[in-house]
Amino acid sequence: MRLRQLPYLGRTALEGFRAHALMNLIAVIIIALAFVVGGGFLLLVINVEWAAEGWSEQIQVTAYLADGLSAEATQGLRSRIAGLPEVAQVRYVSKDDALKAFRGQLGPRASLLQGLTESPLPASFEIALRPMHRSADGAERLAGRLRDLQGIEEVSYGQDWVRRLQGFLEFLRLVGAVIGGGLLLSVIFIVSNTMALTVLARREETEILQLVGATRSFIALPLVFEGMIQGLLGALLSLGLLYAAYELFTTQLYLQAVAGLRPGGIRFLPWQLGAAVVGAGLLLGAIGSLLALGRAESVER
Amino acid sequence: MRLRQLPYLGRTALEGFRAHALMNLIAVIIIALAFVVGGGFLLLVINVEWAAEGWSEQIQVTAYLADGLSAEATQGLRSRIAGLPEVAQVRYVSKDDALKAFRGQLGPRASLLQGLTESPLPASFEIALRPMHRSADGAERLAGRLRDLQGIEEVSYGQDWVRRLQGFLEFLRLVGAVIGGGLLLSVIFIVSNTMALTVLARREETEILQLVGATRSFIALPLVFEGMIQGLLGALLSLGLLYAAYELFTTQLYLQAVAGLRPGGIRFLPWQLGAAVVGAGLLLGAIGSLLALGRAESVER
Amino acid sequence: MIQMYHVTKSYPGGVEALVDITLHVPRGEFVFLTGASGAGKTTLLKLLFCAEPPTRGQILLNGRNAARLRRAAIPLLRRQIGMVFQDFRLLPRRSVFENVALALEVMGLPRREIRRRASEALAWVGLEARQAQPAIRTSGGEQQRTAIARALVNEPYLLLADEPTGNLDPDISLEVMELFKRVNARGTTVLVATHNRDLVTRYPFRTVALEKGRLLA
Amino acid sequence: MIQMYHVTKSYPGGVEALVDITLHVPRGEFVFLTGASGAGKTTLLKLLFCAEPPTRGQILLNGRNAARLRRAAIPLLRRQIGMVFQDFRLLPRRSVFENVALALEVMGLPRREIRRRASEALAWVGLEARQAQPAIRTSGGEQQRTAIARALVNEPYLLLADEPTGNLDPDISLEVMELFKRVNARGTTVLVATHNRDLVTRYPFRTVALEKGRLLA
Ligand SMILES: Nc1ncnc2c1ncn2[C@@H]1O[C@H](COP(=O)(O)OP(=O)(O)OP(=O)(O)O)[C@@H](O)[C@H]1O
Ligand SMILES: Nc1ncnc2c1ncn2[C@@H]1O[C@H](COP(=O)(O)OP(=O)(O)OP(=O)(O)O)[C@@H](O)[C@H]1O
Ligand SMILES: [Mg+2]
Ligand SMILES: [Mg+2]
Repeated sequence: MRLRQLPYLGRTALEGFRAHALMNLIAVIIIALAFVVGGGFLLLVINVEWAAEGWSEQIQVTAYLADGLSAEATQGLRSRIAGLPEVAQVRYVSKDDALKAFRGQLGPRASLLQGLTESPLPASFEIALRPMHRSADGAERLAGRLRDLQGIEEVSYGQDWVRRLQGFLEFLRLVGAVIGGGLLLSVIFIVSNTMALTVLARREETEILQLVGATRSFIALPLVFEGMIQGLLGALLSLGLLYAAYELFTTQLYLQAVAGLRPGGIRFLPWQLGAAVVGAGLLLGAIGSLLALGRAESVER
Repeated sequence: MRLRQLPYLGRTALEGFRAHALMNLIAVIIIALAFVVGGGFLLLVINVEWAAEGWSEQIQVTAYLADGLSAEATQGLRSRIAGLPEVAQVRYVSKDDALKAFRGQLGPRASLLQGLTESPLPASFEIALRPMHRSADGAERLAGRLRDLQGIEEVSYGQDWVRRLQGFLEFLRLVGAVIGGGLLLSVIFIVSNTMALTVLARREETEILQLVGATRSFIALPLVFEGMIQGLLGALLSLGLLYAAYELFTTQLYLQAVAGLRPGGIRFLPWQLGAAVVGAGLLLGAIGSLLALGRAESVER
Repeated sequence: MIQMYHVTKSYPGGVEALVDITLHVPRGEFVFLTGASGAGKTTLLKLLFCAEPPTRGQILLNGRNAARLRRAAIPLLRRQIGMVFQDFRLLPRRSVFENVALALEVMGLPRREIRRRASEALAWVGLEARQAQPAIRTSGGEQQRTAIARALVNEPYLLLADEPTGNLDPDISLEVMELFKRVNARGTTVLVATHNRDLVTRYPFRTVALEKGRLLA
Repeated sequence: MIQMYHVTKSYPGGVEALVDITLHVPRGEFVFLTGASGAGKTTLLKLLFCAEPPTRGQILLNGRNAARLRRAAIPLLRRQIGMVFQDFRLLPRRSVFENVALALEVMGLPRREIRRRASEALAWVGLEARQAQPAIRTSGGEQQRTAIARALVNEPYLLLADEPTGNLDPDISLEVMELFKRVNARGTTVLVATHNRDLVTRYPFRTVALEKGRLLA
């Protein structure tokens, strides 16, 4: 194979693509749908993660203060806490604030608390975590640190609630990873096998080329290019389909059902992932054709 | 086409399958992977739903009683509530129980409550809902009924928490439905297009049959049978792959990560869905071949 | 048997393969069709076999208008016409026997009957020893003879043979011609397109010559 | 040029296509290969073209052992041998011109050179007018001539022609033979497998006859 032949091989690939238009069209459809499946799953994961992020913003740690702590000591504690690496924000809740909140919780029954001369409830700091620490482990770690501080009586962070949310998300991620991994493999196999089918359907042509003295690379390159065209078109088509589905989803169903779930609504794939899908199309196209050629050679007609 | 020819057509289908062994094998792999994708998503949905069910078991409604209700009135109220359609179970929490629980919540600070001569907290019923009503709407409906009852002062059901969980699950279901729908369509198209590719690769054969006077059904039936064989093998292979993945998942990863999430762990597809996958394989195989034949006829060689 | 009136066939590319052909072949006749390469012999046979529609003109087969046949009637027509294709048109992976039997399978004959008649037809062309071999794995002449056996196996009332001896040696060519003569004697109308001057001169049959798509007087 | 020593070829089915063939063809010779259908002519040409390996025996081409060629060397060998296949082996959807040009494309010649030589080769066989048509849409004889043009276009030192006139009328057959003679006169060794007795008797070349895989003395 010489460099001079490259234009010929490119032309041949394009002509091959046109000559077997129907076959290639079907292959592109299969490939696009495989990518729709993969990309759709990616979309699902991205959006669930994003929604879950909104949830875990709610994770906060409450540090109850020892009774009778001086205003200065409280202030000092506050700045020490604010300096901890996990901490994003600290809000002080005085004893009276706590009682007020408690009253609010009791609602009409709150009048029963009027006999109290002093708030029986402790003052506290409500601490918001930095995003990367918003997990059961992060909260636990922070709670440990806080417990060591002078003047902090008790720490609570809704252990139960957080643990459960955590478990659920972890479960989602785990199932998602396994299914996503299987999916990725499946898409790879579907795409490359589809190439294999179209290459296999042209064994006769390949044989004739061998008979007129074509080298292996001369036979393989146009098929590899053709596979790349298939993969490219399939990937682009899949992105188009996904985007159409996404548009439909956001405009039609989103408002009625998920309103208020999160301000931005649903997200589409970031452009990097879109580019990755296109790259995967090209790569899988090339690999698929090469595999198919190998297979076709290893099997007698 | 006569009945007598059926065995011949069946034999022809089997022979055709063997004669194009490599092509058919690849087609079966593509189909199996498409079904793996569909079945994997089904598995994901089933298991997320199942886990979410565990979550919503936690939804309960608390009805606070008016102060000074007699024991009889309380008893009467209790049985009326127990008789409501949404209610699975009712637990009575007396004023003292409530105070005790409150003390437990306050922990070491509870000593501050010792000044109280009488519990300031109301007595209440904690009501578990029947499974089908375990949703924000169900809880709301029940709360409405309870509010109408004599002797019930206030009703709470952790509105916020339930709403949010509800929203999250609804979001999951919605995204899942859209992606699942796209997936189902994709699998159908992938499977039938794969058949189309293998049928298309045999246009020459089909043409020769026409030339020796074969009727359309004589040509079509073996191809349809062959498509059904492809679909059947693909579906069975996909179930095998999914089960293997499931086994791997439960034995390897499950213990360390999702332990305690739910007693039974992860579930496999119930047999009805497995049977449905096999049926879908046969059906899609037949439909795919028929579509492919139509397409092949409508296009000049 | 065959009546063609002012038949013209132009292919999409603009090639006029047949121009204003009027031709009658009475039942039971044996006719040679000659002409240089590209003269239109194959095209004429394809029109008679309903493998291509004529662009203009009328074709009557056994009194029926070929152009007006319903689509579903074409297979039935083809079962009564035997055609030996210039490029054989065999199923490459099926055995020689299966290729011949195929013409009977499509008619739904009982299995034993198919066996008997296919074996018989293979014997006519001397292929008994090759019957189990896949068609693609036989020699050019063997493939041609398989095609001949397939065309004759259902005892057609019309035999269209396109260059049936192009890959056969002179001895087997003569045997094939004798076979065609026997078939013709039993009442089958025979139309043989050939370049083989030996055959055309050896047999006293009517010869129809084409030149660039036109009939030579 | 060609030296075969005790070459035997049996196909997987158990068919002995060639038995103990010893044959020498000196450079520049013109040889007819004859034999009944199934005698082994095509098999012999395929062995020389390295399309099939011999079961036993040695084949030397230009002094090189054909059986010991590296796989990558086979394409290079084939570019120097022209072969006309009995079943043509054309790319059906490519035009007549492209089919002929293909043999030059694989060698990586400049485009203009390819154009010139392919057009020339098509003129040799009288196909100028058909060059843009897809091969599948040409007549049997036109396909055969396309195959001949493709075999000759890269001026091979060895021409193997398998039944090259089976689909040609006598006039064109003679033209093709004259073409082969010219090629032979320029130094190409020519081996033509044929059933055409006219040709074999008309030309005074050496004839090698096969019978059931054996050389007739
Ligand atoms: N691939 C194959 N597998 C098995 N047997 C084969 C194969 N190719 C050819 N044969 C057998 O080998 C024998 C010789 O075949 P070959 O094609 O060489 O004959 P030929 O002389 O070219 O005949 P023809 O004039 O009919 O073309 C034949 O009997 C044929 O059936
Ligand atoms: N499908 C087609 N599309 C376009 N042109 C065609 C087609 N088939 C045949 N032709 C052209 O029509 C003309 C007649 O072709 P036909 O096959 O009838 O010739 P023929 O007499 O059988 O020749 P041969 O002896 O070479 O087989 C030829 O010039 C050929 O190129
Ligand atoms: Mg012809
Ligand atoms: Mg041969």
